[in-house]
Amino acid sequence: MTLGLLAALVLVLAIGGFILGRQRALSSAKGDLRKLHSLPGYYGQTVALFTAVPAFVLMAVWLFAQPALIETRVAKLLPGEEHLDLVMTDVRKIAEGLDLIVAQGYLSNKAISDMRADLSDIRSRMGDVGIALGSNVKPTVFEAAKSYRSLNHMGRIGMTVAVLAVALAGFASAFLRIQPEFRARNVSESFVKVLLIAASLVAIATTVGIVLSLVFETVHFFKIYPAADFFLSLTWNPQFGGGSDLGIWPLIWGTLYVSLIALAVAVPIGLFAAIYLAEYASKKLRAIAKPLLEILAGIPTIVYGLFALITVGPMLRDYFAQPLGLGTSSSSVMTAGLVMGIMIIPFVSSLSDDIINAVPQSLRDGSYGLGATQSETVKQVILPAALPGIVGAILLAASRAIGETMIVVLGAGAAAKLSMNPFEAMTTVTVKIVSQLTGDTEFASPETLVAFALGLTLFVFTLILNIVALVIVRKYREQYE
Amino acid sequence: RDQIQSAGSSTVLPYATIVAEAFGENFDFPTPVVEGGGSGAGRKKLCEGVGENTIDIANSSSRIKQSDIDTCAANGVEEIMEVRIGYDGIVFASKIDGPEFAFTPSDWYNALAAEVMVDGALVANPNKTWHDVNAELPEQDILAFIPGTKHGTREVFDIKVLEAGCEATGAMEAFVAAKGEKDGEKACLALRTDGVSVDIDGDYTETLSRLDANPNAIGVFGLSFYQNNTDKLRVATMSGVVPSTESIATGEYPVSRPLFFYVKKAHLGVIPGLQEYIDFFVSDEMAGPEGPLAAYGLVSDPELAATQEMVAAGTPMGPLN
Amino acid sequence: MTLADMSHHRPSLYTQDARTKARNAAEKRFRIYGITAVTLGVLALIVLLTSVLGSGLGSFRQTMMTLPVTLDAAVLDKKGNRNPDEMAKATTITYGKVLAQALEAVVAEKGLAPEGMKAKEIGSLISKEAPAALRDMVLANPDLIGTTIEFNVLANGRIDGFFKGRVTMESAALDSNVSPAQLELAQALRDAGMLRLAFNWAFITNPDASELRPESAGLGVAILGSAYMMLIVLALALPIGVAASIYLEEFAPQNRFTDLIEVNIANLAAVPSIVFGILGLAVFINYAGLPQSSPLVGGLVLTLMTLPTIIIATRAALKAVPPSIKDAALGVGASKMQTIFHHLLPLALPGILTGTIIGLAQALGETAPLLLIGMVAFVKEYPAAPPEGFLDPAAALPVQVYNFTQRSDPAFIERASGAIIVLLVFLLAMNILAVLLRRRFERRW
Amino acid sequence: MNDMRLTERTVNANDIKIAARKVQVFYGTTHAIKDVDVDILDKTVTAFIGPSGCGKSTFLRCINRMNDTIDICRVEGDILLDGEDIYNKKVDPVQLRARVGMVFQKPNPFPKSIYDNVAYGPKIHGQVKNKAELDEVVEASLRKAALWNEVKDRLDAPGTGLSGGQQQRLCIARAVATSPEVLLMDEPCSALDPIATAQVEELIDELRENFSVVIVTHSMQQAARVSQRTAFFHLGNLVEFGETGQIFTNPRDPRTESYITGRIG
Amino acid sequence: MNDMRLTERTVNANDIKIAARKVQVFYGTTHAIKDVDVDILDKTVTAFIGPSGCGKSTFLRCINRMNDTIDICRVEGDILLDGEDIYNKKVDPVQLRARVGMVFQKPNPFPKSIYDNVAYGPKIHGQVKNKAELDEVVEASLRKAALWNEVKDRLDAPGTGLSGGQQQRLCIARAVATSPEVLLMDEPCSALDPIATAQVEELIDELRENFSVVIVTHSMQQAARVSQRTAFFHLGNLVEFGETGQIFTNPRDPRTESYITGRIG
Ligand SMILES: Nc1ncnc2c1ncn2[C@@H]1O[C@H](COP(=O)(O)OP(=O)(O)OP(=O)(O)O)[C@@H](O)[C@H]1O
Ligand SMILES: Nc1ncnc2c1ncn2[C@@H]1O[C@H](COP(=O)(O)OP(=O)(O)OP(=O)(O)O)[C@@H](O)[C@H]1O
Ligand SMILES: [Mg+2]
Ligand SMILES: [Mg+2]
Ligand SMILES: O=P([O-])([O-])[O-]
Repeated sequence: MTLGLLAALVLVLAIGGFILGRQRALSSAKGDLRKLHSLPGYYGQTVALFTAVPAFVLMAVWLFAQPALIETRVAKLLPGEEHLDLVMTDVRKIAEGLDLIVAQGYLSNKAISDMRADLSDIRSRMGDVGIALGSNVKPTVFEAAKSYRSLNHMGRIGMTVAVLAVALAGFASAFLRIQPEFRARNVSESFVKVLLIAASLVAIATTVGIVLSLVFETVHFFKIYPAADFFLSLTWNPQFGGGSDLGIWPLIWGTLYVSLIALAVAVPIGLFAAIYLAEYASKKLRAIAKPLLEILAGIPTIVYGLFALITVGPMLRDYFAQPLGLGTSSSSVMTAGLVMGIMIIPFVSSLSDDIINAVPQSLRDGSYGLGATQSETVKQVILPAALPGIVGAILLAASRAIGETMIVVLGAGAAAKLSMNPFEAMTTVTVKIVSQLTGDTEFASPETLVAFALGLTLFVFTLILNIVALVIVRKYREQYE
Repeated sequence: RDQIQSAGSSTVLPYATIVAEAFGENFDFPTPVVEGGGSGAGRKKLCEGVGENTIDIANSSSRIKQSDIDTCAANGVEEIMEVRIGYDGIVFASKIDGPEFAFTPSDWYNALAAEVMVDGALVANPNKTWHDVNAELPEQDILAFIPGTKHGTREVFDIKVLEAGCEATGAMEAFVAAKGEKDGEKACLALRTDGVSVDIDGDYTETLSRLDANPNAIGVFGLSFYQNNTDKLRVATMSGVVPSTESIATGEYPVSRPLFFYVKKAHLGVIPGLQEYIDFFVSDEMAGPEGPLAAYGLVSDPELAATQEMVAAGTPMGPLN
Repeated sequence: MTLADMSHHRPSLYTQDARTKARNAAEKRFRIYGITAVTLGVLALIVLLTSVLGSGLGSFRQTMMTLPVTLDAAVLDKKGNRNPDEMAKATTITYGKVLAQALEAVVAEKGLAPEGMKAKEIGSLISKEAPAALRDMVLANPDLIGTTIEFNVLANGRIDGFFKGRVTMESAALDSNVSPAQLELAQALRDAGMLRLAFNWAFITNPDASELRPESAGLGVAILGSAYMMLIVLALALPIGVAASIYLEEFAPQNRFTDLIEVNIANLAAVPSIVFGILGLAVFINYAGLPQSSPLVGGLVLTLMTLPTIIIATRAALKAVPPSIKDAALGVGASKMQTIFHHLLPLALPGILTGTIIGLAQALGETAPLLLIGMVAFVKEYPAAPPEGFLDPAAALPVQVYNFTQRSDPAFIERASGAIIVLLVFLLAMNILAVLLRRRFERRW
Repeated sequence: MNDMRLTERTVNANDIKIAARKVQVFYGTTHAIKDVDVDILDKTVTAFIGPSGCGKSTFLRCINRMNDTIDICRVEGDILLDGEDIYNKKVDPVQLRARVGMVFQKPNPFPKSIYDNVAYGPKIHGQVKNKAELDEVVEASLRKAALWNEVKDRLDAPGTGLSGGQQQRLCIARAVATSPEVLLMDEPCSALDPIATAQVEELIDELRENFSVVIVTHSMQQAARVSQRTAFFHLGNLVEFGETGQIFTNPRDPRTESYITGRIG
Repeated sequence: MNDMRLTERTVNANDIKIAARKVQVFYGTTHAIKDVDVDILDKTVTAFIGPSGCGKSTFLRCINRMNDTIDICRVEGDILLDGEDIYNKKVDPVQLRARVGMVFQKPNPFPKSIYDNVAYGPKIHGQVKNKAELDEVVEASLRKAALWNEVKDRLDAPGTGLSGGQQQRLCIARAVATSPEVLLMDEPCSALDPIATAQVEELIDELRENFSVVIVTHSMQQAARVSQRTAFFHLGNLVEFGETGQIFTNPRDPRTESYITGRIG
């Protein structure tokens, strides 16, 4: 049975469970809802959850554990292999190929168990069914593959039986327990709670995944490039052929500088826009302006980039930088910051608008009643009450600014520099991650691997910033009512 | 999977798409999927292993490195075919309405290097205009958009222009004398950091846009890009030679590099159409001097026939020399 | 100041005292800041949209030519047996010649050719896409061989550019790909009614095309790919994000671990999108063995990327619901779950939707992570219908934009802007639904 | 006073609905309720009186565990409902609250229609079979809360658009709709005019026939009129608890006396 | 009744603080206040009484234009403060509200510290020169609202963490802190115990020496105790308005009579 079919079957069982469970609850109460502990839907839900969730969990665990178990057993058939991992890849592929051969009707299962690697050209046969092998097949490997295949088949059958059994058992145990006194709501709610917890663990899993996928190559990088240089050097100057200076500070500086300018644009504009829309604007204006501003977040960044490059950059250069004697570069931190600021306006404006709108009217009334003007009310009552949400919105905007590449590339250039002059070209960590990773250099060279170290460092860096922000918000948090 | 997958150099990408498109139209196989991402990334993907989940072909604007070959070997990719499809010329161009330029590598070295020779001594680069660099060049501020260090093109620029210029002006000798062989050569590649030389991490369209924003700058482009934008760009000569497919094919124009793709031999005969595709790619119909690739700007390889033979025979590449 | 002091002065309500004036001025300023902020935002939007629309609307119209084409059996079916397998030997190059000759014949017949124009120049007015289209048509219907048909062909991109004002006689004089004579001929053909600008459905339905034929490049594959990815993102990110927020905001005990998750989510939002690409490559492609360039992997990566945005917005919205409402529900004996699902979520919905809109907008326009999982590809074949199609190679709209902007032929610049317009329409369609929902659920208390 | 309570307890042991023993409540470090012992009898109206801020609401919220929702609030001691400890781990606060209903001091209607406000409880507790029955329950509850005439034409209007007193009655109707065994009412008549007050008092009297009612009030008259037993709180302490008549006519504690003779509200 | 008011007006013309003429209020299509004429005298306490939902709060909110904040609310007719129409275009509601303070029916402390709640008004009106003066005003106001003793040790604690009655007194303190000329109080004692009520009533008496106070109350006794003049509203109409003594002892309208004799709250 294929996985999809098995999953569908379990789902059907669960849906059936819902309907039957609900009915059983109703009939057990003789149609009188009052006799039931919970609403009938909860009985249905309980049965459905008992049927589906353990079955799916088992399925997931089985799918995860089976290959590992089988591979350790098969590995015993392959004594003395040097690159066991590599050989196992071949084993897996051959087994897969054998399945395909059977599926396409070239050979029967029996013929396959009689097949021998030294007597037939396995590699070309595999090629026929579209399985590519790097080299010819050794007899031991072929035997291992055959046993891998049969173990796999057994495992698959075992899984099907076990999953269905668990589903049915779950169904039965929940279904039979249905009585008017059965606390179905509590049971199903605990189940839902477990699902909620699982959902929040996705975030943890993502973090773990990110750290893991960065950390190995980072370690690799530090083996071939001294960490001290990376963290302490003030020059960033990668060379194509090696011998680069890869100091992170110019990039961190650029990141901070660009993000700060972007926030300096987006926070006032976004916040004032949010306040205006939530507190002053007519319903109609708000209904139009808010989604319009949200479009700003959806315009592909390349459009902003080109806007920075073609319009904003030369304008800043001709009207500010050159007259002030601050340089002649058309790409500058200022250009990128300004344009990026526009892009992140909706992060501040829309989210803050929702939060401000949620502040209870009674607080506004209280303030107006004392003779406060609307702006005083906003500044002294509403904004403090909405502060945690607004800080969240600003952090989100800052995050977006830190992660942006296109606008920086086109607006601020690609030169890593440590300078205070906002009209100079600089660049950011993120830009360099992208460019070093997708470049033309060898993968195993420090010039490419540095991307991982940059990623990890940025991760830690933003983590610290976020902790600081959390502490600050906790301190100033105001709870209404 | 039933379609061919290739990835890598963005320089080779347009040629590969032209071939893939024609291949899809004229053969019964599905159109191959061609990905960009850069030569390094392409070769890395090629070397991830053998099997359906890995790509068949890596396009590359530079030769494969030993480290790549080692990674490949470690992942079970033992036989790789190296196919050179032609040459890419690198040209220097300015806005169409600006003055004419005739460069030599020394001019570029003296314009962009951090330290240059003045009166027999190494000093920090004092040159402000091209005229300062070479009295025959126009009185125009130096501003150059050169490929960023992630680009294969930069390597060519470094070697064929900067190093050549370094040597010709005698700076190389002074560097080597001061710092020793290795560091001396490296010093040739150090560029001034006062904003006169601007690295471009993006592609040639970005360089072109930057020329729009800075009308008196000089940009570095690929020949094919220039050929598609002759109405906007004025190309400069290098050592007196006008860049063109012909002058590059004959080797007269100095700044060019070969383009390659690398095929995972284990996939031949496994991935349907792979052999046909690579044959088609190097056929005269496609890669010959009259073919669409040349029309687009590829400098056709004078030794194409040998390549065709090698591809047909499926000869894997030997060790790097 | 005591109460008694206050009673002495009774200023008129009609005149404002100095302090009120100052405060009202501050109020006015504040208001103006607000209006200015909104105006600035909208203005920026208008500027960006005008530039996109200005340069992109052209891609929705395309120059076409109608030609009488004689399908000569001697050329197209040498064996003469109308067997498609045999006929397939005639490649697009052959068909290209057939079309070129057809155009030359018409031009000669009507005497339209300007002086000294070479035959080859006439033929290259036709798009390189046309031979393939003709070949497909003939192979699908071998009986056409030997007849003369009226065939619609695309004009070459430079000719198209001429009618859209991108190419001029002056620029053509410098251009190595088109000559002023060709433009004159095109103008003559247009005057003769053989050449026209028509709405360009193909831009929306066609797959991408190579550098040699910008005029036939379309967004079909990219639109499908983006649609598939958005489906996946919506189906995963919204429920997971809301579920996680509910847990963190309403159930999680206040302790270090919860703080850790909270900081962690905020931090995930700050992780550059390319890093999610690294993660996707490592986990979904290398570890789980999902296929490259597939919308499924793209969707999963974008889901992970969008989650923090949705979670942060949802949590803020949940936090903003006054506790008295929670009390009221708990007080009548609703369980915590019921309180959340019946009262808190509906009240928090506007905020959740905002987060979703912004998250999806970001996901829809994201390129960098897709670079690493192989979605930046030249894909000509359409992905199948879901669910199998989730595993087929596909492109995505932002990637297509990115691709178009990298091409050397200037005709692609227009297409890039056109693709951005399609992307914005896509975004708008998603937004409208969310905005309507949001308006329905918005209320003050 | 202590003696009295003890004797009473033995006499009415089977009638005790809620028994609180040594209850202590802390808000963070503030000690809001100190060592309170109270027995609330079945089919009886108990009034809590005492100066503002003395802990009446706090204690009331302990009885149906509404204090669980305040992070910084900590409850110690035992509270037994029908002899079962409501703070026991096994107790589901939801089930508890379905049996012990509450009207809050500040009216807090849901931002829903008037109808939905009242219908919510019966719906989630599955107390009605169909829409018609629900309609009936809603009407009956609104009538009991003396609100029906004012809102019968605008049941679909939002509950938050009502006047203060109307909102308060809506909250009473909402609490009554689920027919709880014990009804906790925190100043239910504070925003009501005399007539509405009288109607609510009638309702309380009616409820007493089957259930127990605890009412917090600042009006001595109201306490005297509706309650059989009265508890007087002062600064977090239960100062005196006994028959209403006795408390008002013959208080044993000087604090009680000075409070009720202070001035009449 | 009309006659009486007319005569009175002529007599005390110079003492009229607020004059309302033909005031109509609509919530959407609901006609909440119908054609009300009222004169509120200076240095007088006026009580508004009437059944719940009759429009007392609505009318009160008209007097300092708090109804401006409700979208669907529309006010017609004239209201004059010291002879000036407060709905005149030239009038700045902010200045108006500084002179006409308000205590709302539902206590609504800001989510700030107790101190900041009270200090808010004086600060925005620039009524204090320095921190010491502000401290003084805050203390004085809290004392007047009979809250000082309870909160003096926790002025930095959030105002939202107070008990219902404490919150109500906090709101009174907040309103008093800005020394308005007219103070509108919507059931200021509804959550207060008798002693606190007495203190607030004392405050009202004290305020009357210089200002005018309008108080909405459901307690006839309270109205009788604190007010000099009483207005009786019914279903949006002003039924009767006159000297408090006269209204309670000798009502002219049968509705007034039946209301005040209904039962005593
Ligand atoms: N925001 C509103 N939207 C719609 N109708 C309202 C609103 N506020 C009050 N009403 C209606 O207007 C009428 C008068 O309400 P108001 O609040 O003035 O009554 P009240 O006299 O203050 O009553 P109470 O003593 O109960 O507070 C009532 O019928 C009420 O339902
Ligand atoms: N959420 C809270 N956080 C901190 N302290 C609180 C909180 N709620 C109440 N308190 C304090 O606990 C004490 C008792 O409050 P409670 O609300 O029980 O008083 P009450 O008797 O109901 O008064 P009232 O008649 O004014 O409503 C008061 O001092 C109050 O300030
Ligand atoms: Mg209370
Ligand atoms: Mg009211
Ligand atoms: O993309 P490239 O590797 O050719 O620079």
